[in-house]
Amino acid sequence: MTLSHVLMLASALFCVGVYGLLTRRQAIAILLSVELMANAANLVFIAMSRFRGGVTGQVFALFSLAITVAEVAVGLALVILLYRSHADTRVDLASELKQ
Amino acid sequence: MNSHLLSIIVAAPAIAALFVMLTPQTAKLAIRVWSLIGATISFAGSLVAIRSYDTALGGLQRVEDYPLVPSMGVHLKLAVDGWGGPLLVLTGVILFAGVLASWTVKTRDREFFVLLLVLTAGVFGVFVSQDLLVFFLFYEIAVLPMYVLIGIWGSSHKVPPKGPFKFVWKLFDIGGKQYAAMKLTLMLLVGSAAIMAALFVMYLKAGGTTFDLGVLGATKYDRQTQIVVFPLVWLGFGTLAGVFPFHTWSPDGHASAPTAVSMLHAGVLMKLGAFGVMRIGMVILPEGARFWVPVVGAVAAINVLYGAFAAMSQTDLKYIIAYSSVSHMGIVMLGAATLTPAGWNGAVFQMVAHGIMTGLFFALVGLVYERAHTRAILKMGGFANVMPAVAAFFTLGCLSSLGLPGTAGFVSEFMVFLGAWKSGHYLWAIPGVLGAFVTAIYVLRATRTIFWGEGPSHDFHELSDPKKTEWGALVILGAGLVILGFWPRLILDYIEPGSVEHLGKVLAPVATLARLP
Amino acid sequence: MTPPVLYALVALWTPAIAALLLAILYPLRKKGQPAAVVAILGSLVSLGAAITLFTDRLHDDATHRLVVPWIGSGASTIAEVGVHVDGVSASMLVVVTLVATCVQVFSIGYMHDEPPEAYGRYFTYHALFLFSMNLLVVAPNILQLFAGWELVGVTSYLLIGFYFKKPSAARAAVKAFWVTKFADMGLLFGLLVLFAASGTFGWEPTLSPPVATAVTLLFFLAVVGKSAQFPLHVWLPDAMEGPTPVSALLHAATMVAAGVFLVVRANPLFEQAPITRSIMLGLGAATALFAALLALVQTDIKKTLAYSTCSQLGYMVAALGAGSMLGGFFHLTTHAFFKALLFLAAGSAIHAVHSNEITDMGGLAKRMPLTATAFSVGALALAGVPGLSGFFSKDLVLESVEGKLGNVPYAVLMLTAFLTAFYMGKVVFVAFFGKPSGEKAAHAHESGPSMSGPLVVLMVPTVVAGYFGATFAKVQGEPYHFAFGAGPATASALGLAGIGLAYAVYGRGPRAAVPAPIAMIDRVAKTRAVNRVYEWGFRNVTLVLADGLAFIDRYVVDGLINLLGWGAIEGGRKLRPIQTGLAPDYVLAVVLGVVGLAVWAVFGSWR
Amino acid sequence: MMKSIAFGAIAAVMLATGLMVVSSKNLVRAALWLGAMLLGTAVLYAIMDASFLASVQVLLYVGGVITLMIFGVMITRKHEGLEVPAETMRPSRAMAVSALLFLALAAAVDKTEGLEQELLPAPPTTADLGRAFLVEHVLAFEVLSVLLLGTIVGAIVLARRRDLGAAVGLFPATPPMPTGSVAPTDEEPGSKVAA
Repeated sequence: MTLSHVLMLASALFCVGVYGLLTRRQAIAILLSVELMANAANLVFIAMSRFRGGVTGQVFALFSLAITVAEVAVGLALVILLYRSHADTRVDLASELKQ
Repeated sequence: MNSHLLSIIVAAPAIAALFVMLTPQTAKLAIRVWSLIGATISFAGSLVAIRSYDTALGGLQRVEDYPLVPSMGVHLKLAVDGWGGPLLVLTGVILFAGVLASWTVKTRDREFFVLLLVLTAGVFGVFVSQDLLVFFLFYEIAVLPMYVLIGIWGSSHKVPPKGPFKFVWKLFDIGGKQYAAMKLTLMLLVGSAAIMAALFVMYLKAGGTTFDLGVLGATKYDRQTQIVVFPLVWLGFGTLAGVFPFHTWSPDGHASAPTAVSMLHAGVLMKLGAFGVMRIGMVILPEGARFWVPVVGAVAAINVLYGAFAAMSQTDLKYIIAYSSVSHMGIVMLGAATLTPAGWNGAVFQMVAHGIMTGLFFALVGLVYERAHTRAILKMGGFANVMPAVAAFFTLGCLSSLGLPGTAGFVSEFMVFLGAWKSGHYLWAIPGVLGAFVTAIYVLRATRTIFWGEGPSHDFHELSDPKKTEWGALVILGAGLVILGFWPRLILDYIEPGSVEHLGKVLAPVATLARLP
Repeated sequence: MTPPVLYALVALWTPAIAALLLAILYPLRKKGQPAAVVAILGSLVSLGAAITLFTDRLHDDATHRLVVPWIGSGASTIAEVGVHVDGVSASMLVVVTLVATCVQVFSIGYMHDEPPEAYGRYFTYHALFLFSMNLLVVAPNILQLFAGWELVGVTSYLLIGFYFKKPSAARAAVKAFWVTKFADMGLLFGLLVLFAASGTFGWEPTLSPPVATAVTLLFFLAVVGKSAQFPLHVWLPDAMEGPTPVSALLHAATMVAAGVFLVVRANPLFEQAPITRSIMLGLGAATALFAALLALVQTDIKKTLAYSTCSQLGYMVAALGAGSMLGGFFHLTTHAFFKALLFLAAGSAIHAVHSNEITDMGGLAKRMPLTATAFSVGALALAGVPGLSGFFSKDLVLESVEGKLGNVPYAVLMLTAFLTAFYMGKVVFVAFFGKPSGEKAAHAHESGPSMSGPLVVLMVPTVVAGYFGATFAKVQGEPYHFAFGAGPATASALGLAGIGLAYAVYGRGPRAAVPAPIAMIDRVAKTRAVNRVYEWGFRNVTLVLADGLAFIDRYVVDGLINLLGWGAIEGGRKLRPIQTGLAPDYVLAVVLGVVGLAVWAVFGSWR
Repeated sequence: MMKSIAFGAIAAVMLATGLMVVSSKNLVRAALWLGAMLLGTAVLYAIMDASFLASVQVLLYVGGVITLMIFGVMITRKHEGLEVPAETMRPSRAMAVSALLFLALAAAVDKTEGLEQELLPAPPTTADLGRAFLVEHVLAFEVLSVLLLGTIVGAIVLARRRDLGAAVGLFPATPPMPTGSVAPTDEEPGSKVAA
């Protein structure tokens, strides 16, 4: 188990998230994919802290965690709004601002 | 000496705007009274400022200096000099008359007066600020509200085009107020971008510690820099002064703007451009100015004739006046390009004279338009039968615009031509004088078409002479024209030391400067 | 301030005050009659001051001056204004104020039928005119003269266009202004050249010959315009659209003479330019003959007088060109009196008949004896009949021209004297003798005292002014001698012959047949060739140029700007599909970017 | 050695669950798969001696976020199971794109020097973490708390019914609906479905 293994894993997870982002259309499914990617990023932070020393990586991971939580909360609120106005959560339907 | 008069002059319209904003929309009279109070304070203040200016002493007086951004050396430094005083009074007059002339604005009047006052505060600020960045800031404050003022309160498509090219008008919505507002704002902003670039070069090359105009003026920039930067300043400010070929915002903008806005814009704002070219461009970059004056003067000479001829072909009353502004601003730039005391005095005097004259014109045009509901002069005729006072004031404005002795227009034009002749650029004086003749042709033609002849046709039944407040605007401006024409020293005594002082900086390395002429 | 300066200031400023009062006090102007009182009071005071000044001149030949800085102050003064009192300005001041006062009094009756408001406006213009003319006359330098010059131009414009409802009056007013304004560019340029060369606007500086020629030629261009010399005479006949008293004052006696006055005033400059003088002599003589020929064929009494004015101004210009400042100025003076008299008498007749056409008159002498007498006296003076003022001044002109330029101008002016007598005789015989040609003429009656009074007053100088030539010359400080020699005798003989021929042709009244040579001139005149050249130029040069430039401005200069705007909008429209609003597309872009960066980071190091 | 084996196993589980998250048609299942993946991450954290983070991961993510997600899915659950529309990318292409990205990242990782590194002997402790938070990064910590507060308020405001927003003055009241139609409620969403 070396740092490069962890990074490879994180990259792979990130790419899985990207795949989800590219194929999904439901707002919540997109949120799930984003979570996947965020998680991969967090993994890199912690791995760096563990393999390179120092506590900063973990601090960052914690911050990122908190911010992700906030993002999810706001994102879900938006999804609910979207649902309320369109009776649907497919993002490409919310296109009123697009002329 | 250090009173807060200048701050008061600048702040009064802004504070009045605040009060207007706090007035309920329904209190029509209160809105106007607040605006008038703000205008009056500024007007009176500007009169005090010019009366108390010591011409024997010259230089900057009533200096007020407040640090604004100390780390960058930005100061809110206000002071009045020989040029600032008369231009302050001009702005005061036009604002006062403009508020009176727009007494009858109906739609969203509160917002209208707020923007008008904010704009004027910017104009006052430009004329007194002695710090380049603050100067620029006030300049933008003066320019930007125009977009909204024209876009909302303007008028569209009053004289439909004819001929094979009318599809172009449809394509671009030429004559529409949104088009006019957008074009005006975009062109002036491009000009601002050029000014901004020049501003930073001047700031950094001067050491990057201060924007003070005096310090920048004393800085010796190298020749290369000056030659590169001066055109930026000239064209940047020149766009607002209607310098050919960047004048095309002016006819559309002035034609679409509401009365008071046209008055302020053609009357005062265009002067900001010329003032900027002279005060910033020529004084701070003397070598660049000397290098470029042949071009500046030639373009100005083109402006004079070209504007006059283009005006002759218009059938929309507002376009005629707007093109005449282009022509007359050419005289200002021509005077500036002569680099002679007579020319510079003439240029600044022309700023004042043309300001008052065009203010009068636009007030009258607004008045006619409000009553006739058209601006097409070919539909008009015989208006003098029912609105003799309007006809009289219009004729007065015409006479001043063709440079009749006894009106303010003559003094400035004559001094500018004299300066052009004395500066050795004989060729400049010829289009100048010819321009005055062409002006005579088109203004008198317009007067005859609109006012003379049998009584107005039956399409017009609301024509009448001015109402209460409109009288005020017309009388103030008309009297100004005649008084300055007969007694130009009223403001010339202030302009002259300013010109000599500033010109001293431009010509100092070349030769010691003799007094006039 | 010496007394002469004070008189001059009074003469200058009383009409100004009257004008200002009338302009500002709308109620006064609206009432009509009070406006006339104010204006005439101003003129009377001005007249009194002018006469005092003139009599003062008889025993004082010093020049009095009072100037204040106008443009600039102290050391930086460019231009000054003030009053300059010498023989020239004092004499001219008397002429101007006297004629103006007579005309204003005459106008009380003549303009009686106008609505009060127009009446008030009329007198306001008159007061303004008198001020402007006096400003011109007492000018201490050519710049102030120019200021007055332009101001009289404006009052002329306003007065010609007084009946602004009439399209023809509107056109005539604008035309007069355009033509004179065009000519005035010469004066403006002349001032620029003069100031650049000498640093003053005075008429005394000594210039190098080419500069002097240039300056005087430029000034002369203005003179040609103002004094209606060929080919810029076209505005004067049209200017007869104004009320007749206006024609008498502005377009006969005073304003058109301003051009001649300018040359008299600037005589020191013109003395330095012999070339200019020769041109003046030639052009003056040509104009005199040309205008006289045109006067022959007019049937409109005012137009006849207008062409006659052109012709007489040609005499004055010729005299000045011949170097006789006194001849030109004296003829100006006498001409002012008798031409004003003629116009006022014509106005009186027109007022009675309500027509300008002499063919509508006829036999007026019986019903309007005073008017007929006045007109006849004026006509005789104009014809140069011995004993009347015109005789003396015209002889002075002819005498000065004699021997110049191979005697051609002399011969031309002699011929013109004959023609003048002929066409004046024609007007007198057709309009005032014979039988009435219509109802109106048959029932015409003498005008009231306000109109006949000025006629009587003006008849006095018309008759006697010639005998004061010596006095006049003394005031100007010029030598004067008059001898009844061959020249004057020929001229008088030609004048009498002209009158006799006119009686032979037109003695039977309005229905006389038109002689063949005159009919031929008439056909030529009807082509309005000179006017048509200007009209063609205006339509096909000026307006086309204006339309062309406006087109270029709208579609080329502005077109480029619009093209830029169009390009920005179209570009934006083309680029907009990139912004699909779909998250996957943006993700794709980000991914591709990251891949690119990674490739660069990884493989970039191979370089 | 043990850790390496554990890492391998956990990595396989995470990848598998991650793939399930993006491929599952049913959103509830996808959310649950995500929970599983996050749990796997927590285990990985534990392997890397970040015990505090592991517990936070379990509590916050698995306990909070996934629950929230499932709530969200259930509230908005109506058009579940519709086929993937044409606007999104085809799975094959998406796979190619992600594979490309992975290749790029992997190449970057592979090329970078010094990544073949074993675990350090002394991992940072939770006490170190706490000290870092409250000493070095205290300002960021405070800012974060403000952010969270803002998020809570914002989420509430956004998800609230509109007329309630109007009642507290945050949003202008919506104008009354024109004649006849019943004002939309939470249960019956508005009729403004885009065409």
